[in-house]
Amino acid sequence: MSSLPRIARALRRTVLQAIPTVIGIVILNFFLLQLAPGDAADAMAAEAGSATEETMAAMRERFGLNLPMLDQLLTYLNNLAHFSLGYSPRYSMPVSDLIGQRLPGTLTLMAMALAIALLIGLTLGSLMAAFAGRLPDRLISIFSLLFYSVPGFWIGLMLIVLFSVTLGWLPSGGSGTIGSDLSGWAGIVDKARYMVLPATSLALFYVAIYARLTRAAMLEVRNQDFVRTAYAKGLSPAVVTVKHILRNALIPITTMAGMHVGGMLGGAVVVETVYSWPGLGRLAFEAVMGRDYTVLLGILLLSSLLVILANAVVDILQTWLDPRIGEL
Amino acid sequence: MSTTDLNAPAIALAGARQGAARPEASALPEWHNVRAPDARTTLTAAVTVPPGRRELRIFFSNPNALFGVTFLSIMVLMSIFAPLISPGDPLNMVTTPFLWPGQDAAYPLGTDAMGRDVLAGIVHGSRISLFVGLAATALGLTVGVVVGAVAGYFGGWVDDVLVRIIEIFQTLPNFVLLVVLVAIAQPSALTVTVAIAIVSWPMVARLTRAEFRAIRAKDYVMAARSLGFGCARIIFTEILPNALPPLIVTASVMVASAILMESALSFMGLGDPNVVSWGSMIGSGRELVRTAWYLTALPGLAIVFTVLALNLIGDGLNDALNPRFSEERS
Amino acid sequence: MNAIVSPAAFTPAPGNGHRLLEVEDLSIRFGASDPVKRLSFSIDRGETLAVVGESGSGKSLTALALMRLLPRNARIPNGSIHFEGTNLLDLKDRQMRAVRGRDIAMIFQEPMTSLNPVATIGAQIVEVLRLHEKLSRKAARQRAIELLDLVKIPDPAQRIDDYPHQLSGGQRQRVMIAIAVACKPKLLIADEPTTALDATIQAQILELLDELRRKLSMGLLLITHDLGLVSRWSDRVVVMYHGDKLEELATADLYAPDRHPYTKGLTQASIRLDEEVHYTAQTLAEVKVARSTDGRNIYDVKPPERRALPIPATDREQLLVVKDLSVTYQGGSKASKALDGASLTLAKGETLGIVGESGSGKSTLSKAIMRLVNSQEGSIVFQGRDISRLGAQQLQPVRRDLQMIFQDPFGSLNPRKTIREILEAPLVVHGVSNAAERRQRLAETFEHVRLPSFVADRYPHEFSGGQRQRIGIARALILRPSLVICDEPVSALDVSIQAQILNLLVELKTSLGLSYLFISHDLAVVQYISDRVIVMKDARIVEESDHRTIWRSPKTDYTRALIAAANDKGGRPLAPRPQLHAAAL
Amino acid sequence: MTTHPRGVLAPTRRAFLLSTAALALIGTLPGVSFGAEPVQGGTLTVNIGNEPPVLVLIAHTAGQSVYLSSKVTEGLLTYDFDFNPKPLLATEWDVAEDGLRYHFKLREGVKWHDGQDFTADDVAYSIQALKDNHPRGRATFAQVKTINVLGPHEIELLLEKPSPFLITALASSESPIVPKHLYEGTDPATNPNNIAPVGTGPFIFKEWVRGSHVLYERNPNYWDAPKPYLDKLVYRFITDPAASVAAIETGEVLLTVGANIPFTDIARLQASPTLGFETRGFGYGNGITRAEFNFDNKFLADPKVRVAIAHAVDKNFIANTVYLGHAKVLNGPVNPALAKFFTPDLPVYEFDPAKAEAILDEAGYPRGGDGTRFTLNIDPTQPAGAPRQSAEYIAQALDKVGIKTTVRTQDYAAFVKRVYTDRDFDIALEGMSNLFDPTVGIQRLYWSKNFKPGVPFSNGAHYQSAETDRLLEAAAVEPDAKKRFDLFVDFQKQVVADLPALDLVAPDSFVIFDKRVVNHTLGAEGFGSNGADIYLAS
Repeated sequence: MSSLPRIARALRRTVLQAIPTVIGIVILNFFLLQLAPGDAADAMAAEAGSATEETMAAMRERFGLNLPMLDQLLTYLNNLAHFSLGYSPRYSMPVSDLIGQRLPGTLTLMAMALAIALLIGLTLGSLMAAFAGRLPDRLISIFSLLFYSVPGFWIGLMLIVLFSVTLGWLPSGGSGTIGSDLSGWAGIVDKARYMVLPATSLALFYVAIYARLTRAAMLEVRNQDFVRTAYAKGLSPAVVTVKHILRNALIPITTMAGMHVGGMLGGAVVVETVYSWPGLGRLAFEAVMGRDYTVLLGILLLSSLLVILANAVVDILQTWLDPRIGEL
Repeated sequence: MSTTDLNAPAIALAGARQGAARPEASALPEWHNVRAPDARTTLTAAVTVPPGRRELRIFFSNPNALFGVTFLSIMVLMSIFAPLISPGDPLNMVTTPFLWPGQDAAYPLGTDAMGRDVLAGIVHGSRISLFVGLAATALGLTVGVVVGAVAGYFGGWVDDVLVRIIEIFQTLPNFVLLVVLVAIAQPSALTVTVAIAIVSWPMVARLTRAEFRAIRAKDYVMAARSLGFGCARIIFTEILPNALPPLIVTASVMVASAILMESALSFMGLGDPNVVSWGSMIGSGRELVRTAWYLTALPGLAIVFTVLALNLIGDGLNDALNPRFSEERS
Repeated sequence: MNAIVSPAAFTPAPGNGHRLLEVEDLSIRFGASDPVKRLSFSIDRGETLAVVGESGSGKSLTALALMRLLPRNARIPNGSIHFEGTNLLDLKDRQMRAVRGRDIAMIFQEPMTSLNPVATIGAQIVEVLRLHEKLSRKAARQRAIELLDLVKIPDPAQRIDDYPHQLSGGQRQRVMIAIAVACKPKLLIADEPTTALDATIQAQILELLDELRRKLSMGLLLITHDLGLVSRWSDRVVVMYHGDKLEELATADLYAPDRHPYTKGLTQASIRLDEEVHYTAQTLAEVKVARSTDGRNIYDVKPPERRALPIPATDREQLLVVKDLSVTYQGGSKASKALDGASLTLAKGETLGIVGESGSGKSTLSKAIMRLVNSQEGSIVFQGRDISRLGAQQLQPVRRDLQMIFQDPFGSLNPRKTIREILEAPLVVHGVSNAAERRQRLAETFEHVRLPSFVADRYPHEFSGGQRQRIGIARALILRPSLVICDEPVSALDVSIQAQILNLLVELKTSLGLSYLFISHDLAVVQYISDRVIVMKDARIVEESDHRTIWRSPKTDYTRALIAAANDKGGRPLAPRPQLHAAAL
Repeated sequence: MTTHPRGVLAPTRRAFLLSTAALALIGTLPGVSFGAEPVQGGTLTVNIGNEPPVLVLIAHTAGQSVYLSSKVTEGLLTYDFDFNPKPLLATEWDVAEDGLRYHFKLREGVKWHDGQDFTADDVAYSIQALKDNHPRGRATFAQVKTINVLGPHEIELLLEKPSPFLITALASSESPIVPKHLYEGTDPATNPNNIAPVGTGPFIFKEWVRGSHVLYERNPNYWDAPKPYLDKLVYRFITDPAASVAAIETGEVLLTVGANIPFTDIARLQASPTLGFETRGFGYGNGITRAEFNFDNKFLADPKVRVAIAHAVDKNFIANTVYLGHAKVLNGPVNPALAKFFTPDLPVYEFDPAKAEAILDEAGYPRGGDGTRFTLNIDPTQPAGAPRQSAEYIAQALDKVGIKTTVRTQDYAAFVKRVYTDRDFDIALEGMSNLFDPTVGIQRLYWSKNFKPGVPFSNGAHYQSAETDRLLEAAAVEPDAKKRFDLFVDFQKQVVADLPALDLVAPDSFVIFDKRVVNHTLGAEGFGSNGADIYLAS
């Protein structure tokens, strides 16, 4: 049986489930944000440091804040229905453009962080499983938990002090050498240099999670009957681990990794602040502070789509990893 | 792994421990299916310990868990006796600012930018940090368990609706939601606590729901239904006690995450200004991280060790609670 | 009643010169306990040796020890395992790996979990061929197809790329066998190979194993708890109890008079379809093992007792009348019918047996009657009242009269509650608010199920399976119901325990005037306990008859097939077993 | 100087003299080149902390935009450190004796970055747009009755009443001249040019990557060739204080202005031989920190309570501990940096908690059983940093005299809503800019007619004083500098006596720069100038 129909089914299911979620998010957040004290005009006036009655009124009109709340919601939903995320008067540009500018940066950062976290996590987790219950297991466990327990901004700042200020190896912030026209390999190297520290800061928190998950999954799978079957065939422990245990153990880990995509966007707020990384997390924070609802709603919508997309990717990955999925 | 469909890191961490190896002392064979019918007879029939004793023994034979309990006990004692250890308001500006640790014997951990005693801050801060951690967890756990239990037990459209709601909360980036909530409610220890609870309940709900769905199909729940037990009775006396072990493990990790979230909020300037918490100490010391790093490092260490202790306790609980019950539930 | 002290002195019969495996003085140790103690036995080429024992006898551990696949925390403090003259315990890990899968192969109990779910069956067979036979990818695949053909998987060239979940349980076990015999091992260990399978499949699998044994001239070590299997498929039998080997004997002698009392008890306690025993005529034999003061086991058999109970009249007052009952499960987008227009009646005092293989709808029927699942069509008239549409409130008084005993004694008791709590809760729910009365009812029920009342404050995990099942029965009886639905009440129990529980159920029925709806996949059990029998297949009732007619003149092919399978596996050896002749693959 | 004369194309005598005077002045200043030859080329990376909302300040006043707007979009004039005007797009100007007519001759041969000619029509349009849309321009140009284009490069403004501050309001960042052909018929506030500007300035807008940076490139056709010297100008937005410091130290940014640099790091950075500090050039800011009292609070409505509070708070503690000495203690509402209007001659409420307690006792607010007289809230404008620390200090200081004070923090938008719309506050701890003139920057806070709930940075105290109103209104239209100064001195005395707000400190502002960066601060605009003179010394 080909896996394509299964994947298609999984995707359709995901999309169908996503629609009410997305609508729910829009409505919930819309009213939630209405509860926040102050509006975009207040925030912009605060930022500007001066205002008059006329400018306040003009701003409220531009933001549509003078309309009844329900009208604002309907306008927004109407925009959405026409595949528009609306316009941010604060940034003087369409929200979709604004998000579009930041999306690639955020996505690469998240992807890199996830890759680093998975790489280190899988390695540590496999080691822990191999030494389960013994000293190395406990030590690695504490070691990984330390990274989990240290506040992310502190790690971030310390990495800057060490690698940028003291050693001068890596840039302290930003996402690339500005104004340089590097392309090809040099361009990639440049981007990578800027990404190492923020991605590592973001990843360290998740290392503990993946390490522990890997350990648990490996131990779980290690005791499964089919592993015994594999040993009974006369396979060596290495072959059994690679061919039989690892692939099965990856299944819960991919689930978790998919789940973290949404969480990383939130966690990125702090990291992006520390590294002045032009990402969505920071934009979301600024949108909250600026009461720029269209932008915030846009980001929340996007992040929910991102989560849904990540789930779909995980589904596909798991369909490939585990032939049982999607059969029913 | 009933918990793999969880979103939040905290719970993930708890989830990651599901199915961990059995303690080495156990005499159980490792293969799952080495059993003929009635196999467990011989394994357990002779054991006549009341439940709990065995778990405690396993728990306290784990050095990591023991360390966690010891450290946390010290922290709790410190928070209880804070007014005795360090009398007076820790926010008081008592002496010269920027005394380094050890510089003045009266202020062994030094003073901050405003001349406040760092030791007093850490001692009193334990109250708020632990309070926020425990209260947010208690609240999140209560809401999450109720929602998860209702969704998992009743299924059908109730489940559909609740799962949608859970999903909405889970899809939102946690920290962004937290910031929005605190921005709405204005930062205070109480609002921060409630906000953290609001972002953490969905994970609990999901976990509870998964456990309830699994346990609901057990014969003893069938038996309870066939005996005419009411829904509340089945939920609270039949299912919940059996769903507790993973929830207990999760709770210890949730306390840790709540403390971390509080500190991150303080970092972003959204902490309660009228009380000292470890997070707020870090928040106010963060600008000085280059010149007076001890101002962030000391409360940071308090957080790290407390979070570590809680996680180690979670680990230990998992080892102690899981094996037998994973078997009972299998 | 005769009781002797074990272990019985026994000298193995001298070998025939083709000794394949020689186990001597083997012990296995976990921590402080030895689940296998000083075990010795041997297997010759081409021979089938059965190791028989109930749970905890150590038979499966023995099998794993032969493969050196014991769990990490197990040790072998003494003994040797000589395979073709080499002590396997002396081999290095690398050398042992070369033995596994090539010289000694093994089949496990659970076909559902013994195959890697994420690899195709072909890949899993090819793997072992490439490892030991060093075949090319292509050649290995070709051989894998041949092997699948050999184990009678239809259309092997097609199925080779299937994943395990696409196969039925029986097919998966065939694949396991294909993997095991791929390298023509000299010894094949089959650990409860058919326990998890339906009766009709069991016979086929054993047939296949026996055929392969002959074709490949393998030694076969058959590990099982099922005496029926042993008598049909083995040459010699080793009987184990609690890590001790009690005796070794030729299969033909299994039913001879001078056996170890435990063996005797086991053979008497197990019911066979062709013996046509009925509860009205006799009780079942019970094996009892007690521990003497010096720590040794004392074995005791309580032989069957004759009796003459009346067969309840079926034309008396109808307690339960089910008409055209249908249940449809709404699983996502598609609906599946789990029960399709079932109709039955049950008179007061009657036991109605329901047989059928897994998935035939037996359990759904029982749950629908219990109102644990909702039925979409039809009616359930219980005590003259249609209960199929009652709400929870109206159902409450009905539940008192309608109770259920569950299959798995490990899953049916809340592990977090004491026995007292488990048994008193129903009384509280049904309004017995007087504590003294509850205590009294509890004591009474304990007496009914033959449990000492001092166990009331213990937790379920402190009890054995048989004891737990008694507690389950007590819970069903404490409300003094008139109809008890028994859903596979003995299928998770060892033979000796099964007999005890069945005897108890019969006793309770007569003394308390109960009616039973008795569900089981085991025809012999149903034959023993039922007054009337219903056969189910694919969510439908296909046949109904009284307890004698249905076995003697079954009306449908399906029933006939069920009976044949049951007899096939469980009968005394009717003809001499085919003798060994070496045949190449 | 000989090869690249600083003069204009066709300098009038007066303008020439002015610029020479300016040159002479500049030549005596430290940190500024004299004799050294400006170097062409190089990239200057600047950290301005928060990201600006727009790049052209035609309808906005955002602080961060000042450093970007002026580089592309120039104004009519530029100023020396004493706010003496110098030519920019206007080459000649004069103001009528009665202060009711302003006449400008505009620079010829200037082209917009898109190739169009710069003319008087652009100026006329821009001033009208500022009058209609700019939050401060509405006040600055309020008296402008007519704008007459007298020729392609000549324009006059006719005023209703004198606006003595108008001539100082024509800097690039305060009153930018925008291309009419791109704005006409649109809403200036939302015109796309605001985020991708076309101007006349020395730098051409290249790109704005939101959240990351703005990139400007050298305008090769700048009217003041061979300026500008820099090839590229990069603005970065590093919000985290520690990261800002790291960026300076690593040399990733060569100049930091307006970013949040922890005071503790300043001492360390000052020790660096490669870094320079500039505290001048904030003539358009002149921020002060003040605690504003809500007169609608029954306790604070009592002048004695306000006086008691003034005695209870040690401003030196705030200056020395919170600002680590990088602030000057204030006795009145005017920042000493706004030298033209500053007077040291004001009454002082000396720090004396005992006196404060005595006043409170006498005013009828005795300490209760728990030692508390009454309770108040204090809301700092920012939830972190100096404002919050100051608020925490004041809360403690007031606690000591028996006024139980709670600090409430919130984000900026919530603060603005709380104080100016909901008026749900007792003491608001604010940072306020004096700006370039008291009529523009100070009057709004004290004028009773500017008590406008809903309008941020208005008279939040709800302070009403006929005398104060009179002084402010008179000063606003007084063309004579001396008379005007006297009016403002009287005004200062009045509000110090009335205490609608307790003025605390004037924090120092800094430009932290790599010493290779030359000519970044040449006048009152500081780095808010057009930046044509900046070069990187090799």
